[in-house]
Amino acid sequence: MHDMMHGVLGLYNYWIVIILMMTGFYTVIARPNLVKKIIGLFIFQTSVFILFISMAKIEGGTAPIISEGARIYSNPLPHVLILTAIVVSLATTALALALVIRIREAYGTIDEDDIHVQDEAA
Amino acid sequence: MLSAHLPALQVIVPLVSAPVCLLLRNPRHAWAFALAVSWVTLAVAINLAVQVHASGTTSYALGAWAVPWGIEYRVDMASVLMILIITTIGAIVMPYSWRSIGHEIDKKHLQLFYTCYLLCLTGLLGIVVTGDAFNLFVFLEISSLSSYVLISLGSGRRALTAALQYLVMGTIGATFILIGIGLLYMMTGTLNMADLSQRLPVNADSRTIRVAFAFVTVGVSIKLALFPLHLWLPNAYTYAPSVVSAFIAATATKTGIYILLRFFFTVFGISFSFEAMHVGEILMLLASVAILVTSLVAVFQDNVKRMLAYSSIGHIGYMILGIGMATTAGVTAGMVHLFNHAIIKGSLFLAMGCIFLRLGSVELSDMHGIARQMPWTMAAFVTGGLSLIGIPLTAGFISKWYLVNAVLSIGYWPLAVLILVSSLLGLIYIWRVVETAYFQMPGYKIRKLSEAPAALLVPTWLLIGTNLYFGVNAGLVTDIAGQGAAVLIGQGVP
Amino acid sequence: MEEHLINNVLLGLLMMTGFAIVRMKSLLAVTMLTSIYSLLSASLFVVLDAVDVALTEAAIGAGISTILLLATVARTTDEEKAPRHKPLLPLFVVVATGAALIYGTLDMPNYGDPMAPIHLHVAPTYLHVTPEEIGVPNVVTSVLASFRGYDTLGEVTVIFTAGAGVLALLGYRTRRRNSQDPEIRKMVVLRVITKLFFPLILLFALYVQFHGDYGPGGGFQAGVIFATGFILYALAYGLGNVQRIIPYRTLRIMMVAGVLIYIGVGIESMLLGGKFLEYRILADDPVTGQHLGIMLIELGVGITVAAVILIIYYGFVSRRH
Amino acid sequence: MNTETTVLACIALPLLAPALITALHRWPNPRETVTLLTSTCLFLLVYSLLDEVLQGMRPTLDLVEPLPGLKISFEVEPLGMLFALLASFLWVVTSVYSIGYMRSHHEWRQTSYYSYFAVALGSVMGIAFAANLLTLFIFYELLTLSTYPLVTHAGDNAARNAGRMYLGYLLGTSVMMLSLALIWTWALTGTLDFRTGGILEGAVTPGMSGILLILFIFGIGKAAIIPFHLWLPAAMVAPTPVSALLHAVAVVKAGVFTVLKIVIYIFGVDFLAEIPTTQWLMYVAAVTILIASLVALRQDNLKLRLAWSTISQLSYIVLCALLVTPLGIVGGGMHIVMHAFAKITLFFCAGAIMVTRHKTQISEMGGIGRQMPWTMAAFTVGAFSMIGIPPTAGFISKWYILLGAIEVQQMFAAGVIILSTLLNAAYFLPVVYAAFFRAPEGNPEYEIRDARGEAPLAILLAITVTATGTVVLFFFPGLPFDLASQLAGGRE
Repeated sequence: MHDMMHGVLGLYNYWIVIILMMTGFYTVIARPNLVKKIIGLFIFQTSVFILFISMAKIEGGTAPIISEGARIYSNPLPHVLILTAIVVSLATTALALALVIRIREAYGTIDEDDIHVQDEAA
Repeated sequence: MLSAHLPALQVIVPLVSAPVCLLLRNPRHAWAFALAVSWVTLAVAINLAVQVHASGTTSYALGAWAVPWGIEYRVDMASVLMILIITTIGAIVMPYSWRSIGHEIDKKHLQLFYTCYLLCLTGLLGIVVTGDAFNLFVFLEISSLSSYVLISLGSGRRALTAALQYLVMGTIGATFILIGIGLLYMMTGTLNMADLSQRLPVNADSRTIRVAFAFVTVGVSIKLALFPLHLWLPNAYTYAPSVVSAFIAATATKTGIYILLRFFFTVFGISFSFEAMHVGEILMLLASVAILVTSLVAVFQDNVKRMLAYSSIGHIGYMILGIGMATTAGVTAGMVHLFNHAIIKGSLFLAMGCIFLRLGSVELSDMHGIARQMPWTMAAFVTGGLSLIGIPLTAGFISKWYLVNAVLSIGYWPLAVLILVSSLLGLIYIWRVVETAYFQMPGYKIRKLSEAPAALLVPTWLLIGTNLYFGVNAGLVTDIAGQGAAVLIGQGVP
Repeated sequence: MEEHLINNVLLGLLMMTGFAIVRMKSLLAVTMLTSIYSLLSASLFVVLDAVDVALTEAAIGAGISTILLLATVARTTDEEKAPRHKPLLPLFVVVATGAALIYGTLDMPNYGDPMAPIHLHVAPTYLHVTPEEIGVPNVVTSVLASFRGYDTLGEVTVIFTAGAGVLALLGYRTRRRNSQDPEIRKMVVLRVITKLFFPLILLFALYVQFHGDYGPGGGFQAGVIFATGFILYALAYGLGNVQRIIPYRTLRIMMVAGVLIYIGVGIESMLLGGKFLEYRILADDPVTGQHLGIMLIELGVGITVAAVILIIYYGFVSRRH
Repeated sequence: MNTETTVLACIALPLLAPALITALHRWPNPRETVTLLTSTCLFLLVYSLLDEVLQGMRPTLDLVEPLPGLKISFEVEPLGMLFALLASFLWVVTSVYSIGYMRSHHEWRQTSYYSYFAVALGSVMGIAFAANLLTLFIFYELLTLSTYPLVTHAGDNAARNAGRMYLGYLLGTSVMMLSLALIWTWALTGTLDFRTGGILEGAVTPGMSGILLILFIFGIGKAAIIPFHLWLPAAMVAPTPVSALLHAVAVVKAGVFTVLKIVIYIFGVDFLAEIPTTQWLMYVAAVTILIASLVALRQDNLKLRLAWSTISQLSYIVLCALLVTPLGIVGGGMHIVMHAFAKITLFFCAGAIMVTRHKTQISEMGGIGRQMPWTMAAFTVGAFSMIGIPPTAGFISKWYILLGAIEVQQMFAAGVIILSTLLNAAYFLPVVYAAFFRAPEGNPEYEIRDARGEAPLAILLAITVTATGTVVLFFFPGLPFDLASQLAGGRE
């Protein structure tokens, strides 16, 4: 079983994470609904966080909190980076949603295509 | 004592001021405060420039943690050029902002506007001085988020959609950069740029590093609006408040180009970036298309700010063209144009701000005969426009000179022709404005207008003056750019 | 092995949730799925030894982001219209990007490989140095607050920017006392439970704030939890009542104060002759100095985060439907 | 005053005058006094440098260094001296003329007119004294830009369209070709200084230098070589003094002057002779001469006919430059002066007719010589000079050009010149004939009685000076000859 983890199979975790990332990315660029777009962005970013945290993992390690009895700790640095990135993601999402609310108030719709039609007509 | 802390102060001064600005009750105080801060920042920048010029690349360990465990600020001549661009533009648009922004946005938002402006300044400066790849991402986000807010404050609902469009594309770009940095970190275990550049050659021939390179490049290209990833830019520049258009057009995309320079030359190294990845050819191709296509598109715009925005994408193409050559001459040309274009576009957008203040529009169809009522404003626009075209005695000519020289030195003469053709297209779109403003009969509405107030004209003409000064005496800029290019290129050679 | 199993199950669930999010048209349902996605990721982070991140993801992704999304959906529309164009170009871009990334993984070290470069260069030093020089067991905290404390300052600035941005976009309106929905007023159970939980949540926030050196947690998580307590209260008792406890002006000052505390620590260390954010100089003993510095900046982070999240919440909720 | 200051003053004086002119915009008389004083001072300043140049000295001045190794600097050499002397002298005359013309025509925006005029003259001085190609290029562009407001002075649609044409051709050619050639030369040689014997020899293959030569010759749109000539007829919408001084003398002569400078000091006459393209370009110049003359024949508008004539005359000078012989250079240098006096006279006359009789078409000018004998006498002198009939100045320069062509066995060139002389006669003599010998159209009695009289005094004065000059230069061609031959001699 352990051997199977090596070679190509040792990478499948990353591949799934990549599929997750692309799911989010697709939602951002393909969906005209603004809320859906932002959700896509959120999924995209969260999946990137999983990528980072996956690379921090050491087989058999524990959380990087120094304690008696623990030998191997997973890498703390990606954790730190992702803590920051999560905050950035929250900030982006909050700002984006605030913009969406304002857009809805101004246009009466949150559909990109409808907005485009209105802008062209003006 | 202060001189030892200059690299940190460069960022901390605006950083600490941003929250303070939010506390000020009176909007006028907030403005005065932001004005003072932007001038102090310029003073710090000048001192820092002198220091780096005298004693070479300066490093500052934040938290006193040694590299690569802590975050390092690292200022070389390439950073100095950017610092000077950002702080100069910042210091010039601030006096302008009071009358202009006070007219364009709600009074109760003024403190927030100045806070966000200072945050944007902080973010841009943070990107430029940092020597740490992840720290760059954090400050990139500070500058981006604040610029989304600044753009959304523009009058009219289209500012909102422009800001959101920019936000979505910008966040995709930032996430790409984050992925790239993550992969780099994965293969090297470090985030410090200098440390990365030492450890990367060992891993250079790895697929992961190549993908990291691609993601960083694409991510940054979105941020700097490299054709065809520029779609967010025209709306953002068109519908933002005038001051914001001027500030962002002059600084934000330039900072993107700086990030590209850093990653290509400092982190990945010239041989990996340009020989293994062939990014030079790709960039030059995209830049050429950008120069031609966007100049053509600009000719057909009826909104002058949008016209200038398209022109900006073309001029970003000039800079990328220079960088893509990866020769000292080319990179120098790119960096010279970085500076010159900042002051040219800054002044053009400021002139449009003057018109917007009086007229409430920058549509060509509304501007008939406006030069009669606003002669100084239009004279500034014409001078800036001539510089954009590259007429001698203006900064734009110096850029063109360097760029064409660099192109000829590697024998790519068709590119030289391309650059000159696009200058001519520049002549056409600038002249459309000139003819409308000077040769059309002014309507009833225009005849009631008066010239823009001195508070707007003086900063505008200050930038025009800078433009003309560096057209006649370009030594300072070419010197810094040349040294910056030498530092960047030198680092790439093993 | 059971770790792998949980890992795989979680990844599978994430994929299912992700696909469902793409397919579903009801934005309300998608919002809930997003919340689930976030919770699943948080669980995955626990499995991957990233407990601090898990706590944060749960509080932010599953908590605050969901609330904001719900508020937005309530103020806009629930129905997603079908796209007008066939999404061929997006599909192509996504497939190309994904393919590039998968190509990139081919030279990656295997998942969990202890000999990967990432585990050999900088990180080991953090694990070694932290106990002696900083004296806090949670290495994530020591890296976050000290080694890379400047990034965290940037992070606080980002959240501050978001606060300022939402203020500029949505503004704020003060609601009357007891202004909540009459429907909710009738939900006695909710109101009682809220009353019971409110002090507990605040207490927990304080615990997370000051225990971050030893276990998972820190200023950021604490700030979020603190704010969540008030949001819960606002849901049950109306925004007006919360605004009476923490008025907008207080929040504005808090939001500024947190950032200033953080920078103040940095400037103080500069004034004492050190570098910016050099905590060891703050006390006679370097380790005590580190402790003090970390505590202060975590406090600053907590205050700003709590204030900003509440400001954002006020902004979203006080906007008319 | 030392020579350096004098050189600086020559350029700065006209560039600074607009400040004073604008300041005095409310008081027309003092304002025009400023123009008159400036032009007179300028002429005297230029004249004061003449002695030294004739003695073989070369006053120089370094101004600034915009780019490392590239200075904006000035050096007064014989050809530049000739050009500066010519332009500054004719500016004095034109200023007098302008006052008469602008006032009796009740033109608007006179302040800006005089201001831009002064700036244009400053640019001309810069071109004349430029010590390197960069300096020349800068003032060349400045001249284009400062004359644009003069061309579009009327401010109506026609003016705007003409302005488009003007800028499009002049900036287009200079941006596309001249600046490319400039930077290319710099990239090849590392210098842009004007040096006797040229800088390109040895740095570049004849084939590549052929391309460079094409870029230079066509890049100088002001020389109006076909197919880049259409701006000149378009520019005729400008007020007549502008057409007279700028588009018969200053601007177009700046073009051919630049051609001469580049031929002599960048390529070097000897090197140019080795380039195969030279011969080919000579054909282009010859074609320009002939085609422009033929087109001129068909023009009924007097100013347009003069403009087309200018195009053809300019190519005489280009042709001279490309003959690559000392005699040709002398002829070309002298033709700059001779043509200037004659053509400005003709334009002055055209303007006088327009102001006094409100007539622009040749077909309407029957019998006008009887109404305005003095003006039309001057016109005749000018026309004779254009054709090359003694005793007028045009004869002298044509003589040298022919000698030069024969010297190097360019019978083709000689033939073209003779043929074009016939064409000159064909399009000028009918005007003279009609003016004096044909009866006026319409009701002659009424017209003559009602509108008898000459143009205003200021105009007549100017016309008299230039017409006299045209004749005097036939008898005393010493000064231009000395300067031009110094130039040709300096090469060897």
